[in-house]
Amino acid sequence: MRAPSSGPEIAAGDVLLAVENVSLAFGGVKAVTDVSFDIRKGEIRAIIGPNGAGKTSMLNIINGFYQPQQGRITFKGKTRPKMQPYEAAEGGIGRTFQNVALFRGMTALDNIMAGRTLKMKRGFFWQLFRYGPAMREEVEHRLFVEEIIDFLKIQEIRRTPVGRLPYGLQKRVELGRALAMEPELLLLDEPMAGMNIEEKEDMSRFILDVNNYYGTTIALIEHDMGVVMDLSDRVVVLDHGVKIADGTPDEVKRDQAVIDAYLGVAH
Amino acid sequence: QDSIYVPLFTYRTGPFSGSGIFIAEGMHDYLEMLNQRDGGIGGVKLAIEECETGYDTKKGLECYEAVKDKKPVMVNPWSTGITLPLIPRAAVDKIPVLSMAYGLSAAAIGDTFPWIFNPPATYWDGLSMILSYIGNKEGGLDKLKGKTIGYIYLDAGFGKEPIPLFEQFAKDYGFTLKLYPVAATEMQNQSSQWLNVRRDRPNYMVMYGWGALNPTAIKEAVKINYPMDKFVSIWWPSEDDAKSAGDGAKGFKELNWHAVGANFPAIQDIKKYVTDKNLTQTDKNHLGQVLYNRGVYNSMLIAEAIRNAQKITGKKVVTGEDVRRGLETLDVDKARLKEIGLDGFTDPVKLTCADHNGHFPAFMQEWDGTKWVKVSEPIKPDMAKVGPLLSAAAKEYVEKNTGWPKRTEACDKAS
Amino acid sequence: MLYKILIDPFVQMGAAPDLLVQTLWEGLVGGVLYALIALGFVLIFKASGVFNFAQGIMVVFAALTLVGVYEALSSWGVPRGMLAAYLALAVAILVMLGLAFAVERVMLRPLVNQPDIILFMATFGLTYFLIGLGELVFGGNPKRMIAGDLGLPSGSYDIKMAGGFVSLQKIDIAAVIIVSVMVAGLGFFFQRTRIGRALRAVADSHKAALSVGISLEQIWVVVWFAAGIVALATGIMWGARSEVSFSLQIIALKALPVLILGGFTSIPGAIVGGLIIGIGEKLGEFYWGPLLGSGIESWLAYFIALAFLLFRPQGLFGEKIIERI
Amino acid sequence: MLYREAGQFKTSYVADQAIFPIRQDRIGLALILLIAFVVLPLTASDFFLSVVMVPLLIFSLAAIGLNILTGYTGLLSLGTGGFMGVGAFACYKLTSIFPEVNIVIWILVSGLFASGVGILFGLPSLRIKGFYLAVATLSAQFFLDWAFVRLPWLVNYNISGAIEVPTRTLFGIPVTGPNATPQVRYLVILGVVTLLTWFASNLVHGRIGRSWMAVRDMDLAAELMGIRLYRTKLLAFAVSSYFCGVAGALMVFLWYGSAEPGVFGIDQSFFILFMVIIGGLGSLIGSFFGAGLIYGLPIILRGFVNAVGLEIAPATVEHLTFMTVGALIVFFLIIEPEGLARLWQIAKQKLRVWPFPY
Amino acid sequence: MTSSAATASVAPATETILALNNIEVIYDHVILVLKGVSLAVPKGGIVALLGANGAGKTTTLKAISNLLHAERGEVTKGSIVFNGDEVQALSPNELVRRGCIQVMEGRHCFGHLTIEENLLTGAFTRRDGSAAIKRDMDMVYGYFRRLSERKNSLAGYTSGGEQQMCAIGRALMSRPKMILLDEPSMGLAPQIVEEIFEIVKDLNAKEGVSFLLAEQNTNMALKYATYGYILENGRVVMDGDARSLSENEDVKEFYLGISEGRRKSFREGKHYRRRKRWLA
Ligand SMILES: Nc1ncnc2c1ncn2[C@@H]1O[C@H](COP(=O)(O)OP(=O)(O)OP(=O)(O)O)[C@@H](O)[C@H]1O
Ligand SMILES: Nc1ncnc2c1ncn2[C@@H]1O[C@H](COP(=O)(O)OP(=O)(O)OP(=O)(O)O)[C@@H](O)[C@H]1O
Ligand SMILES: [Mg+2]
Ligand SMILES: [Mg+2]
Repeated sequence: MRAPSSGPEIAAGDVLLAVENVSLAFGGVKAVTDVSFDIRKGEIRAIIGPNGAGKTSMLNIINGFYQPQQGRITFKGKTRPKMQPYEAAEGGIGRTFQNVALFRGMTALDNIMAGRTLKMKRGFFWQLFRYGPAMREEVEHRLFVEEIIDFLKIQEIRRTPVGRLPYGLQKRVELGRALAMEPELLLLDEPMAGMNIEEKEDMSRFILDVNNYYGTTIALIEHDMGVVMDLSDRVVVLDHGVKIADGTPDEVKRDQAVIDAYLGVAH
Repeated sequence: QDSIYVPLFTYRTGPFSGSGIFIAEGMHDYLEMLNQRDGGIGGVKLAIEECETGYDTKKGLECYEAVKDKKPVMVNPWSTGITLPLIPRAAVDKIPVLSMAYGLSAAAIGDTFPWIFNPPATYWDGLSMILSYIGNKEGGLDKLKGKTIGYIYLDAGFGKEPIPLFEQFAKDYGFTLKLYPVAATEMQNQSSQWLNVRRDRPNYMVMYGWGALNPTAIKEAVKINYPMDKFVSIWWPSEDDAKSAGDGAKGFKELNWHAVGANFPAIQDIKKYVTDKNLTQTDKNHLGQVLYNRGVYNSMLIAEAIRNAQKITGKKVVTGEDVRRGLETLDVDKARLKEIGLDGFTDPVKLTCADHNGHFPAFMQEWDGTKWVKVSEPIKPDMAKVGPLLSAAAKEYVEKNTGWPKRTEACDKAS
Repeated sequence: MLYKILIDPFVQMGAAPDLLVQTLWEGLVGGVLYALIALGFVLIFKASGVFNFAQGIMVVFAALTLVGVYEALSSWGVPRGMLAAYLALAVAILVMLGLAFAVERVMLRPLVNQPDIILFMATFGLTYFLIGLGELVFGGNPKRMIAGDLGLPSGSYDIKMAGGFVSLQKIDIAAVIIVSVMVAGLGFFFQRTRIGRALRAVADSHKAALSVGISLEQIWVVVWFAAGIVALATGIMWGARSEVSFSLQIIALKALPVLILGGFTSIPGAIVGGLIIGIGEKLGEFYWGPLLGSGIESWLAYFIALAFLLFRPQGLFGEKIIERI
Repeated sequence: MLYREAGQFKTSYVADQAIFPIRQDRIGLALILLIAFVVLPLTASDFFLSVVMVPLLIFSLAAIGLNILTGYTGLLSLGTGGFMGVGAFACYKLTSIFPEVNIVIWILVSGLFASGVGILFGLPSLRIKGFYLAVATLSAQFFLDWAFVRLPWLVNYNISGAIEVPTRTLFGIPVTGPNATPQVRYLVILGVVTLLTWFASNLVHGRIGRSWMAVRDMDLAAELMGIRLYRTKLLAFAVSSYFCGVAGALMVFLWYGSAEPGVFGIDQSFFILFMVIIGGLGSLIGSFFGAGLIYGLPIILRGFVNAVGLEIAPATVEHLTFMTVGALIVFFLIIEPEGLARLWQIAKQKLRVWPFPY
Repeated sequence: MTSSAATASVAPATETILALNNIEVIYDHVILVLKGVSLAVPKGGIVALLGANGAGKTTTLKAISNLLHAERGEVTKGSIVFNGDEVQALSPNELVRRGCIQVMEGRHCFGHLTIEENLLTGAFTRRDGSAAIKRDMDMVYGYFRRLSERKNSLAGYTSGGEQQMCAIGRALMSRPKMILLDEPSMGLAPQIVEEIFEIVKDLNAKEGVSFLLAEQNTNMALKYATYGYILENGRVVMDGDARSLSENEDVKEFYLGISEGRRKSFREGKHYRRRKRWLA
């Protein structure tokens, strides 16, 4: 796999994405209230909090699916009040979803290939003939996708329609699809829900590898504290839409507000 | 054993089966009666075969392909949509098309359309007869000046065809023409059209309707208290159409060219040889109804054309080519009508090579609440107006269909 | 031209208020009758998420059964009149019940939890079947609706106004009343009862509904039966306006814009949608139609519906389209 | 054992990306094409060609068109009939204005007009979804219906109000009009359908097809992956309408020979939609199967009754046909809701594991 | 908290409420998923069903509640007996009426119904009057406070965890005798996970409700269950009472993430692992 490219160079450790004073409410429900935090290039940033705290909404804001009512987002040095989903995608934000959002009617291979759509440029005419440049392009991207498939160890299910896969594998395919976008920032929404320890270990391995080898920045939502504490560099904690803590795993773990709102007992 | 193959395209199913059933019954029963009573025509049995079209062009074409190879002596498509594609094929396949008072009006011009026949009158003839009836009631067509005539029609080729002629009449006689098109999907829902009628208050209403358009229109007319005796239709409404509006429909008029009722020897023979012997699916009290009799009329033309073809060619088993000649020299005069038991049923029919229609007169019949009653003498179509239109239409057809073949078929002398 | 579009129609309205009132009335009646057809669709859609293509043929089938049985009864010696008519009505209702059972058993049960479009397709199969069966049993010729024998009034009230008159057909008034009562009743039944909630649950997800123990079988029979009754009422009303024949199924299409405008799942939506479409298309056809050569009614309804949808993509009363990820 | 991919290794992704990766499939396809292009025209009867094959191919093409929109992109359309009409009328106008240009070219060009109209009526598709989108296509359908009747210019002011197909030739052989033999018409249609099916297959197997399916399966996720919904949907409308338009032109020019506007009515739209559903949404081969079942089945049933020589009135045959077709549709859906194409796949799968049950 | 397992096994596990006998399940006529699974749940017992992704846990539960049919799957061999009745002969709603309800994996709330309406549909089969239903609803709100805050929102708009709570609450509303829980802890905050297991324990102890738990959180599951089955590749590869399972070395390694006596960090995951010996 190649390292992600494009866009202004941001050195590791610099702020890749900053969220400032963002608020979002649905009718009476305040999903996110005045939250600010940043994600630095190359880190694994966890977002945790009790159910309904606004974590998923936060990711949705970051990649443009929800438009915040207040606040600003700075991504790769560019500040804007809101983003369009395709701008986010073109800018290099990839994403997996809490409720698996795969293209159910397509095979695993096609799903991941679909992740390459943005990178494929051959026009309608060539597609019509599926020949020459179109075919070359197809093969070139197929090679890339095969690398991902090997990496995620999902070779056997390449041709299976994803709707029929067990939940855990669906999550893995979804990760593959996000990786196919060669994102600079990868948003993972509960990637390990519904997995057993063994699978969580595998998944952790994948996440770390992506992070280590390709330098992909990762924002991770997860309820398994073991995973969060082990993997993440910094953790932001939300509760009822409000940020209640932000810091290294160890700091957060000992924060009384976090213990009260979320952890219940000290871990 | 030899027989003459007569396919009948019928539509006893589908949204228009209400008319189709009667017509199919009349057509079938008359021919079957000939088979039973006379052993066919000229001693040759008729092989009658129905093909169900459901009034659907697709199925109609399927029927055509299915019968084509069995050497039919003619086809009766019974739908304008099916007739149109058959017009160019007739000459190629050597199968004459009899589209009785429907289809392409211009087909009346025998020189251009040697294989197509549409007696006894075209829709244009129909309109001119309706207007001359109206003129007559008003005391002369020129009395129409300043009056308004409404035209309610099915918004399709059939309903639109008379409009140019209608407009010309309006110009010539100084009346105002109001158009009320009804889309095929809106046939049962005509209240806006009739609201418009209420607003425009036309002195007369003319209708070219089909299927559910007719009963709905009659009901709506009753609803707005439109004077029924000023409501005149082309020849398609049936007894049921009028009946459904109840007493209010009394006085509704339509054009027709043959009698209603079963008091004709031929129809009695149908009863005796066919219906009473259960050789048909026909419901007995359909005999004599206007569309049943129309089917009988159609079959009478078929039978006479075959008989005529046998006479000209001397062959017993005739082909499509022979029957085309038979049709061109068809001459069913009063004596012949009497012979075949249809005395007083209709006026004589005579076709020529040049005129495949005849433009025969029709009369007006009125609904008296239970049945149709003839209320006028035969009315002649206004050939001065219709004639030029026909030749122009035929000419145009040829121009647009580049490569349309010149007539090569020789013209027989009437026998 | 602008004058003709923007001003002239209103001048006309002012000049002949009786016609305006009449147009509105016709629109109202038309709308109510559209709503009745739409109601049949809504019931089934609400209960199973199935778009029932067969509703149109069910209308024909129900009406044919009513009239056919009536004829049969009179040929067996039951005198024509109220008695025979109501006997026939009872039989027709039973037939619709039987149909509901058969549909549930043969078609819906094996297709539980299939995508909507598949069930839609199945109702197309049902349509074909019912067309064949109806024609086989009752014949294809049009029949007269026995409106009089059913006790529906005929004639009209003519009200004088502003130099003209407004004519209110008694049967139309009856239609408005009957439909209102039916809608209110069904609305109450499906909105306020336990069954109502279950229906919405089923429409949301067959699978989840099964898992919480909702009896799809029972619900489907109830709903298809209700739709059958609505079809019967539709058949009577539209049959009385024109005739009972297979071409009646064409008007079922008119329910589509109504349905879409009102929202597929809403009983009040069917009514409001019906009224908007009914009145809108009558006014449009009457006052603006002549500018385009009339007959625009055939598509006007769809454009009206489309215009509304652009502002409310789920229809006026439809359930929110949940977009969440 | 006959049907297996075992032992067939692909050494390049080009081979693996091929549309028929299994050798037996490729041989099968070649055989089918051979039969279609050579054997049938030589042996089949005129009736079979013009009543069965010609319509089947045309309907299949229209079904592929609709399948691209509804099956692959998930946008329900009830305007197919109208779009076919646009193609037919466009072709008629083109060939009357420029009679010297080859008719096959005009048939292929006429689809572009349908595309244009399709895009126009596809515009609401970003905001309106699911069954609700049907209203946009329905308004297209009814508006076009009305326009076809109301614009006499479209039929060159023919008094019949219908398209009257003139005779046109290809290399001197008539392909339209009464003198075109069923064989010629069939071959021309087959050529067009094969070419367009190949195009369709290329499109759906590549980037464009994947974005269509992505939009169908989960439009929100697709959007977040950078697929522009609007463009993708409109492209689907355009391509789909193109196919329908060409099918419409073929239908009128090489099958009916003349057509009243009524043949492009809403019935036609439903008819084709049903072919797509029963054949299999999102499957090209399913479009052929669907056309076969919905159009072909009644013909087979009627033929069957005739062949057996049962003494039943034709109307009754028709009623029974309707009932049987209806029942069979439900039956097929029950045994395989995903359509005949899926049934076909399962059959292949069974063949693959044969002689073991799974 | 550690004592809980002991309390649950107080109920005499003699009578079985649910028994699966060597069942085989095929999807789509061709995909063989369960290859002869047998298990039993004693009346008043909590039984855990463990296993990796795709082992067939969900399929087993669906087979029990007769929902396979809706996914084009079928039980081709074996029998399932619930409370003396052959399950195959009962419709899903009849099963619910008789007290066997499933909480489906992946939430499956009715998106267009509010949370409260969702809970009410859970009581569909009940006939004991609205007062009793109201009481149970309050109980559910008591368990899940977050739900009572959101009770008037459409379920489709609520967060993943809220939906999960809603699905569980909905099942409780039917007053079941036996609950089939598929991944109850998925997507829930740690606090809530514990709460859920407490509820399980509670209902089991107080009302004698039996449970069959398909759960990935092996740790939790074995803590609360009395008995466990481990499913791999459509077969039961191991079973035993919960304590003995959690002491098994393989289970420790593969399902509890403990090796060499301590919890591994997720950072330590290896690319290559020891193969499970029963897969050989
Ligand atoms: N589109 C929406 N409309 C209405 N309410 C919404 C919408 N999206 C989210 N919410 C509400 O906002 C709140 C935060 O939801 P969100 O999905 O962000 O929670 P979360 O932190 O991801 O929780 P979980 O851990 O359970 O997934 C919830 O109460 C949810 O019901
Ligand atoms: N509808 C279906 N059609 C075909 N195959 C299916 C279907 N549902 C499940 N399967 C297959 O059955 C096997 C078992 O799936 P199941 O969902 O029962 O696993 P599971 O143990 O619940 O896994 P997970 O822990 O991921 O939920 C999987 O291999 C899956 O691919
Ligand atoms: Mg979330
Ligand atoms: Mg599972």
